[in-house]
Amino acid sequence: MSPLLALLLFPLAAILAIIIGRFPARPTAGVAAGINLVISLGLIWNYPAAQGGYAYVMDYPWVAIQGLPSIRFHLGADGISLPLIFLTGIVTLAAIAISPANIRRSSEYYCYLLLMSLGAMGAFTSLDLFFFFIFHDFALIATFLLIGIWGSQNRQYASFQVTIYLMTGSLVLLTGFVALVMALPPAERTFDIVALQNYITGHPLSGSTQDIIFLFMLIGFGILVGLFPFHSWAPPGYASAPPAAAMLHAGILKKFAIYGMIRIAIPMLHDGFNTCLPLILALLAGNFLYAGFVTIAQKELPTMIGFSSIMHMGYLFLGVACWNTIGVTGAVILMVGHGLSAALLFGLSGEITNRSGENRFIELGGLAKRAPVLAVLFSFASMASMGVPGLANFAGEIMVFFGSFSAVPTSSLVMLGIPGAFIFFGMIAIYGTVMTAIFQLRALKNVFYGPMPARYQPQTAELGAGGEATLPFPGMTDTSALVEHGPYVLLIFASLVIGFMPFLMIHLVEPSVTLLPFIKT
Amino acid sequence: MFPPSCISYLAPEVIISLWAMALLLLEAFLELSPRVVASLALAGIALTLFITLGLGFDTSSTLFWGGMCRWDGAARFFDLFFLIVAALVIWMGDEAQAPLAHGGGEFVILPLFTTAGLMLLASANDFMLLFVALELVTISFYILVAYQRRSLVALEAGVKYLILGGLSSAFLVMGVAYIFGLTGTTRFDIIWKFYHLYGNPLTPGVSFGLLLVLTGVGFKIAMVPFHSWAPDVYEGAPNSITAFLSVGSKAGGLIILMRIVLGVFDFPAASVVLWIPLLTVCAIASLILGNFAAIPQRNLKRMLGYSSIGHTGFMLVAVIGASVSLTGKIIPFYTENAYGQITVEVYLISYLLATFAAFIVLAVLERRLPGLEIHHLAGLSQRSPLLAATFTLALVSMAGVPPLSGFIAKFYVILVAWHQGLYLLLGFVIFTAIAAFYYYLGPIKAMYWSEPLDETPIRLNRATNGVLIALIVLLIGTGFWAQSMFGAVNGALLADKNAPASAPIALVRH
Amino acid sequence: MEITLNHYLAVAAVLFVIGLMGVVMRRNLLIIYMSLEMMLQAANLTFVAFSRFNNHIDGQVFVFFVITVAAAEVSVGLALIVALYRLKRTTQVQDLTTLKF
Amino acid sequence: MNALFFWLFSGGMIVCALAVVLNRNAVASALCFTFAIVFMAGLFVMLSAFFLAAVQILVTAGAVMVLFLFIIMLLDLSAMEHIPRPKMWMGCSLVLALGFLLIVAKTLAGTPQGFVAQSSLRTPGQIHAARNEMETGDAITQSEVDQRDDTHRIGYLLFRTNTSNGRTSYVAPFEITSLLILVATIGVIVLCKQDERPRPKPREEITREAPPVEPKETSLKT
Amino acid sequence: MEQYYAWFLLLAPLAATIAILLNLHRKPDYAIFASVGSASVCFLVALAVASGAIPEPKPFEWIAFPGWNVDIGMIFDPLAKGMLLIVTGVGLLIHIYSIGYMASDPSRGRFFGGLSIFMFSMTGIVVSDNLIMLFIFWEGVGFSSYLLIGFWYERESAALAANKAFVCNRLADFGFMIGILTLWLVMGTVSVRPEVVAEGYRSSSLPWVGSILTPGEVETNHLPSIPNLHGVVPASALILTIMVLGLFSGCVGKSAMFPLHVWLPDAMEGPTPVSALIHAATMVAAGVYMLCRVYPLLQLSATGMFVIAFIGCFTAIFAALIAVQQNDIKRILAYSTLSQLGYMVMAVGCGGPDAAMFHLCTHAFFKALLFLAAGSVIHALHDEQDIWKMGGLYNKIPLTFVTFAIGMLALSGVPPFAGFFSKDYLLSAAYARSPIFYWVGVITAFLTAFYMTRLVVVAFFGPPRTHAAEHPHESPKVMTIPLVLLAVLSTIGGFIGIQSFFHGWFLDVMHAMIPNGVIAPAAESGIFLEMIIPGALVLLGIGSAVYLYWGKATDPLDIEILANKFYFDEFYDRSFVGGQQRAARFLNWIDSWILDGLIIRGSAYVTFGVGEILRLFQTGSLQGYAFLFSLGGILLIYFTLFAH
Repeated sequence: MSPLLALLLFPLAAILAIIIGRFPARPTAGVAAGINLVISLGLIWNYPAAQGGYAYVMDYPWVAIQGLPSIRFHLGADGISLPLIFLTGIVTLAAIAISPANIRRSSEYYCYLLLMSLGAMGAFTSLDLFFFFIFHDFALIATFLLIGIWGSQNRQYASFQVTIYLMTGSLVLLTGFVALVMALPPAERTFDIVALQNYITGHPLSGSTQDIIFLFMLIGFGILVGLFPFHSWAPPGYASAPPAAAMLHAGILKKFAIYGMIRIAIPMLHDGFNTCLPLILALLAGNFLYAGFVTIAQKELPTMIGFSSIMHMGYLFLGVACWNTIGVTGAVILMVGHGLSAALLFGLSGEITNRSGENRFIELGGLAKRAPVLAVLFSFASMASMGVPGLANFAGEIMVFFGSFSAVPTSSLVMLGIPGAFIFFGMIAIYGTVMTAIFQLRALKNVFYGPMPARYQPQTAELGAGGEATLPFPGMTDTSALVEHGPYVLLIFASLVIGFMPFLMIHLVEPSVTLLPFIKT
Repeated sequence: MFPPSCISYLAPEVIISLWAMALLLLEAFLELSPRVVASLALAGIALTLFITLGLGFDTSSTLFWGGMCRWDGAARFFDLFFLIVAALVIWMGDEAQAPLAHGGGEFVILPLFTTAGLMLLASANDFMLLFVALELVTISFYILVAYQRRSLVALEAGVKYLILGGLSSAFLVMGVAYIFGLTGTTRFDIIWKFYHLYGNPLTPGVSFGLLLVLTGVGFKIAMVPFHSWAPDVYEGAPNSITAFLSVGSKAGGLIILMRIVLGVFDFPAASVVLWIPLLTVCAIASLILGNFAAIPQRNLKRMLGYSSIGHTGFMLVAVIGASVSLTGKIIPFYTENAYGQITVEVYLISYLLATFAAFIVLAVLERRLPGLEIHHLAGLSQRSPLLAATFTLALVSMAGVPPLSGFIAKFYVILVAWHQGLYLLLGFVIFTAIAAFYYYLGPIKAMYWSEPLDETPIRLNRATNGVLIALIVLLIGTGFWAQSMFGAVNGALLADKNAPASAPIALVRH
Repeated sequence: MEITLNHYLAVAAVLFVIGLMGVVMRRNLLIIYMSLEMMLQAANLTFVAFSRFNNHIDGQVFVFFVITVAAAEVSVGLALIVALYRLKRTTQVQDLTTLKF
Repeated sequence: MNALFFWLFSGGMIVCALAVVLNRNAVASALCFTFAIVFMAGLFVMLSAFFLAAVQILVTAGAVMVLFLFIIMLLDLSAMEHIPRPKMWMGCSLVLALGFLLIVAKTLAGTPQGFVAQSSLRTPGQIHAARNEMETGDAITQSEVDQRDDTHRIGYLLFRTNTSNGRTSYVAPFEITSLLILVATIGVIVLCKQDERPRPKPREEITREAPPVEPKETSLKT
Repeated sequence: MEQYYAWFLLLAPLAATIAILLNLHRKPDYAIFASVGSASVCFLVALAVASGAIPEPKPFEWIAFPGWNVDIGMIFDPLAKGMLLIVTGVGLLIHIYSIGYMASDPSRGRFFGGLSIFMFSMTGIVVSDNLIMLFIFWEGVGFSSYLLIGFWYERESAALAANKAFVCNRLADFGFMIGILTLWLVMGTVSVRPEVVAEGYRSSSLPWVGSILTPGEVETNHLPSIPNLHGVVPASALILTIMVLGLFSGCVGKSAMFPLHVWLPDAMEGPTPVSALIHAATMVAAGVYMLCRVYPLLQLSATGMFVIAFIGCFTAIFAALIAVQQNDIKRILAYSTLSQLGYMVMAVGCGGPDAAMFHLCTHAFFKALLFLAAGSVIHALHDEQDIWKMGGLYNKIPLTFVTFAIGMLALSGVPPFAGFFSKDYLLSAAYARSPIFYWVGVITAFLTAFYMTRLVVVAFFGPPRTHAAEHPHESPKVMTIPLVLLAVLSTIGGFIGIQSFFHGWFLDVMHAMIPNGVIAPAAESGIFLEMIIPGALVLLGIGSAVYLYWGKATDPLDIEILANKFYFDEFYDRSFVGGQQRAARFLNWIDSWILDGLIIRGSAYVTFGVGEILRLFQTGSLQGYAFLFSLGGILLIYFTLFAH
């Protein structure tokens, strides 16, 4: 038995309690998420960080058919997955906490949130390709329902698009997994990641096989993460999703793909990775430049945040593509940082939209006067996303930059005559921070600063002192209750801790990253 | 006389037929209510199930009843499968559907005869028995489909099924005639020897006969281009019968197909020239037509009809995978061949669970909703969370989303296809599996997102609740704990005619 | 001129084809059903011919079953058609297009 | 002589069959069909299937076709054949017919005739031994064939119970056929049983109806 | 124990910030106490540091990878000590001044929070011992300036100015980061400690660095020997040039050099103490400080040095020209700041970092003084900033007038005020590099004198031109005392040995790192060039301004291009901002119509369309079904049997 199992059982127990036991949904879900957060912190605390490697392992045969690859229920966590487990815990708690208590059909709602969290948790703790895949996939159905039932504006279209697009990605990915496993000689076939890795380390696959399988995985993971040409599901999806679902998806589930790249695609198919590297770099440049510019053109807050979160995937991909200790560690830390900041941004933008009933920039403005606390929180979120030092994103981004500048060009890059490609794309990534500043500041300005739109100017002159009721955006006034802002403060606090003390994370992550195959220092 | 052991192998079919005849008499003379008849029928099925479970099998071919039947793992598995299907159908016919009018006992007795026919199909070793059993199934289906004879739709469905069924029978008989004429026998094992022991070549005449037979089988499994009855008949037939057609008839066709393709004509000349190109074309056509034409459907039963054509395609991929590899080499029987077989069986199990879950919900709803169009489901989740959840899980399982059993089925189809190098088919499998999401998600949308027009909660009786919950548990359980399904199909293989009599085959490691 | 197996097979095939044509082209359900019956009879002829030329009597057994089964099938089919006629006063297939697309 | 009868019977059969398909009058069709069956029985006799010839005339021509005629008369279908024949379906059926015949022709042209010719076994002795080995149902010597008539042989195959050495017996299908007939009987009763419900509405008003168990209106499919 | 005291430099303002953020922003008086208190603590610690009482604290590891370490540590060398004193000292004075200036603003708690976080970041920059740490605080400074410029966020202009400042800084930091990364590639370290850099330099260079250079350059650039300023480094040493220009790019943003100068005048939307603190004395000086910090590295690229000098020189005269025709009192001061910063940067580029630091210090004194005095004027006139709406103030607010005049004289470079010495020293450094720089500098000095005199004459003399100007009131003590103190510093700043303090240290560092590295020799150009010519031109400037403006009610000069700042704002709006918007809109169009529309939605519609077509086969006609059934069968049979 492994404590990781508890991470899966608590949400499950909460779901059952809500459905069957008719427990009050919100408190039950909150308690389960809180327990998970505490457990994940305990796991990190207990983890032998210095030597890295898998801890809390449990391994149980699941499906064993003679001659077909075996499937095992294999759980384990190392320095790469533990931060993500922690991220899942904290974002789930925040997402549950920011959800309105009186939401309609609340028990279903909280069940689906828990289900998403469970899926993410399962994916990050699984050491078997099969479970890795299925945990992620059933979170998608929960996402579908969450967007569909509690979404806003274009929810029908968005939920269908998100689900079908992502399912497409996951099927492509599944094909890649199957291809990988089937490429091994029959006796060695298994879905167990550790066993696969062990075998492949000794007997690498042939080059062209690796290329094809890697391409499958790249497209599959690329769709799931919103890599450049496969990103168009994300903005409408996130814009329509209820804030909590967007938080969970953008904050956690999307990281599944990067995690998969680190854990599976690149170590096991290193030659394929080397071959595809120019492609990856080109696509991630698309994420920076294309998505960056498109973000600038957005006219609505949630869509803008959706695009910005796509753009930031570029950093993660760049960090992973460097495949050196600095870059990958940076990518892992940035995953956490981006998870926190994306969760914040989506949560807050939902808050703004709900309270003001508006999400178009042109209709908003000057809200800082009415909701100063919200303004401060949103500023923190924006700054985190912009990579202002002191918040987790900066720590990750700077490592990615250093990683990209120190990455040794692979043979494929040298053959293409662009040995300095990493440096060049590192520069593009740095330019990404400028673009982020442009659109985040614009959002901040358009929502919180500047004058209020004329039609919202309070008509105090006519109503006299008792004009309180006619204030614009009646819902906007802060109550400064901790319940309301606590989740955001929690996320910001986590981001600040990592931002101020990145060495905590580095100590946790770096030894495990060093153990990855083929990794360069 | 026949050796006693052979009688015991035939016991399931005999018992269920006798039970059905006894019930007919009892109903006629004691004027039992349909509810009682149904209970008795279920008891008979339970008894048969119990007896069938007690029957063992070994790898050597056990022929009985004058060489007409063969008892092997696959026969046993399919017998059990059909019994479970029959139990669900009978239960649905009585309980979940409208209460039967007095004297409607035939509606629960006829499925017993159908089941007997299907079970005979599962163990058929001779075209003659195959034909007769097939006709028993088909004729009883004519009656069952058109059972609601006051309903024009049901009659129309019945007539369509009748004419097309007759057409397929004619093709089948013609095909059998050619096979008989050119191999000299109708018995499967002798035909197998004709090719394997004497090394005769496959002549065009036999191929012609085989293809005509395939037409008849393709009709049963609703394979394109022999699918055209499926949507119409599914829509018109009573719900329980639609489910029966969709699962029972398809499984019956598949076991015939497997017996012919994998058990008789399994030599490279046949599979490379005939089966693989032919079934590949049919599988691709089924996948595309089934999954794409289902997208614009608004009637749920019709949509499920198209989707069942799509599922035929998925199962055919596994059958092709079980056939031989594209290189034309004979694959050792208990390796790759077996994967395809158990994949088909696992697919059938998951398909059974999902289909019945869906159709029980539809049967319950038919009496309570103005119709079975998608928009009639609006807000079902608020009127009855259980029904909505069951239907959702059924659809999602058919769509192949983990961790439901449908995913496992598709996953192993992909695995087998990749294993055998069927990359083209694999591409279509994935492509159409994606397209399938479009229509599987639609009803879910209606149930969960739309506001109900009628707020009154739908109350279900205890038995329905229990069955639905059991199906939910099974859908999730067999998906998440996939080993359970593989345990169920452990050894459920066609007899290996090359193998000496030996210990039962075990594919599943424990 | 010697009458070979192929002659019989060809005649049976022609009969089969005529039945098929009837199924596709006629609109009266009863005639369609007769045509189906004719297709079965064509198969019977094939069987008997093969049986004779192979010197196997098994084919004749098959024909025996086919005749029996066909009779049973005909009875059910006609009952169905009668039921249809009672309800709708028609036996024309073009009136049976409620279920489509 | 043989050829003459063959052409006579088969020609008559095909002409009658064509008449079945092409005739507008259902009664005439049924009569033509009966004649076709009679011609076929002639062919059966030529193929020395005397028993089947008799069965054919008794069952098919005598019982089945009478049933058909009876139903045709009962339903009074004479008014319905005045609709002109659909040209499209005729064309389609012609395509099918030609296609099928083409296939049969090519198949027959490319196939050695019969099992004997197909097999790699050549001499009569080999064939006999193989048949015995292959446990073919009716493995008897040529002399036995000459001694027994076809009725005997069919009966023997249908009802023999000695199936040691895996010998074939068709008793199982026979039993199942009885089941089948029982089912058909039930079916006919179920489908045609008159109940106390009022006569159906006139034709124009008939819409798709719900199942009889609980009558209610359902929407018309568009 | 005392090794921990230094951390109070950072912790005190940080603690004040956090306290204000969490609670004190609702209680302005406590917030002021916390903020001013923390500034005082900083100043006291800075004094102790300067006197050597507090040693450098032990650095702690912040990021540690093999090959890349970032420590958070402090460096207390003369450069840092001097800068620290100025930053904390001027900062403290401005804090105190703000108490009075902001007294009536209800959200002054937030204002002081912003000041504190600014102090935190600024002291951080000064004491940073490596470039990453410096970059962190550098960004922090940008962030706090964003907060302070946007303090009156309800104003559209303030919010926009804040954004503009941040974005300009970010753009510059893009280059700065590249510079840091390149430096790391070359040196293997990001530390700025001379000994570490020297060590890294000797063992330098990851082997493949040369791969982005052309093959020829790789040969020459393997750095076998240590080059120096005077031409050893070939101009084609691309990577070094990139490094230097990258580092300089940081300075361009922070110190508002051309072409990113546009944010600074707009930043005057913030409250006046902010302008004084950030945009005159400290933050903009950080760029120059950073250049001086990495000065030995800058010399690795002659091209880079030239670019630095050229940009500085150009900015100096360019801004001075614009200042001549501005009418907003704060904007005039802002452009003068730009101009003076240009001087400093030019000095660095010309090899005179000590001169730059010297001028930085004196400029901090008198520019803070000028801004605060201007604030006092604005305060007195109830937020009137247009000098043409002032007039005749010299006897109504005498203390403000006197201090402002001292500041003006110091800025103009009239002896014996501080500006005179520093500017002359700077000009001589420029002359040592190239006479052209010198002459441009001298002309700038003339212009400076001219526009400052114009400002004083128009604002303080002549008749009052508006009602507000007739009845101004002198500011409270809490505002005037800092003015007086700064006036004193501006007066004596030239005599207290700042120049030699820095000069000696720079020589030491250069010798430590680069044995034959040189900085421009001090005051070798002779008294004539150094004193007489600039002095004469300054007097000429003052005289001409007095002549032109004395008693005028409107501007006798009307040079549109200068009044419109050479149309740079418009140019940027049209070209860069507009271009970016157009590109964004174009790509957005592509995204929504081509990628999402055509491909994604298109494939969905194709799917639906195929479904609609396929269902048409299901006509409902039994004959059709039979036909398709048979046709399918026949085709399958035909193709299976005879197709091959």
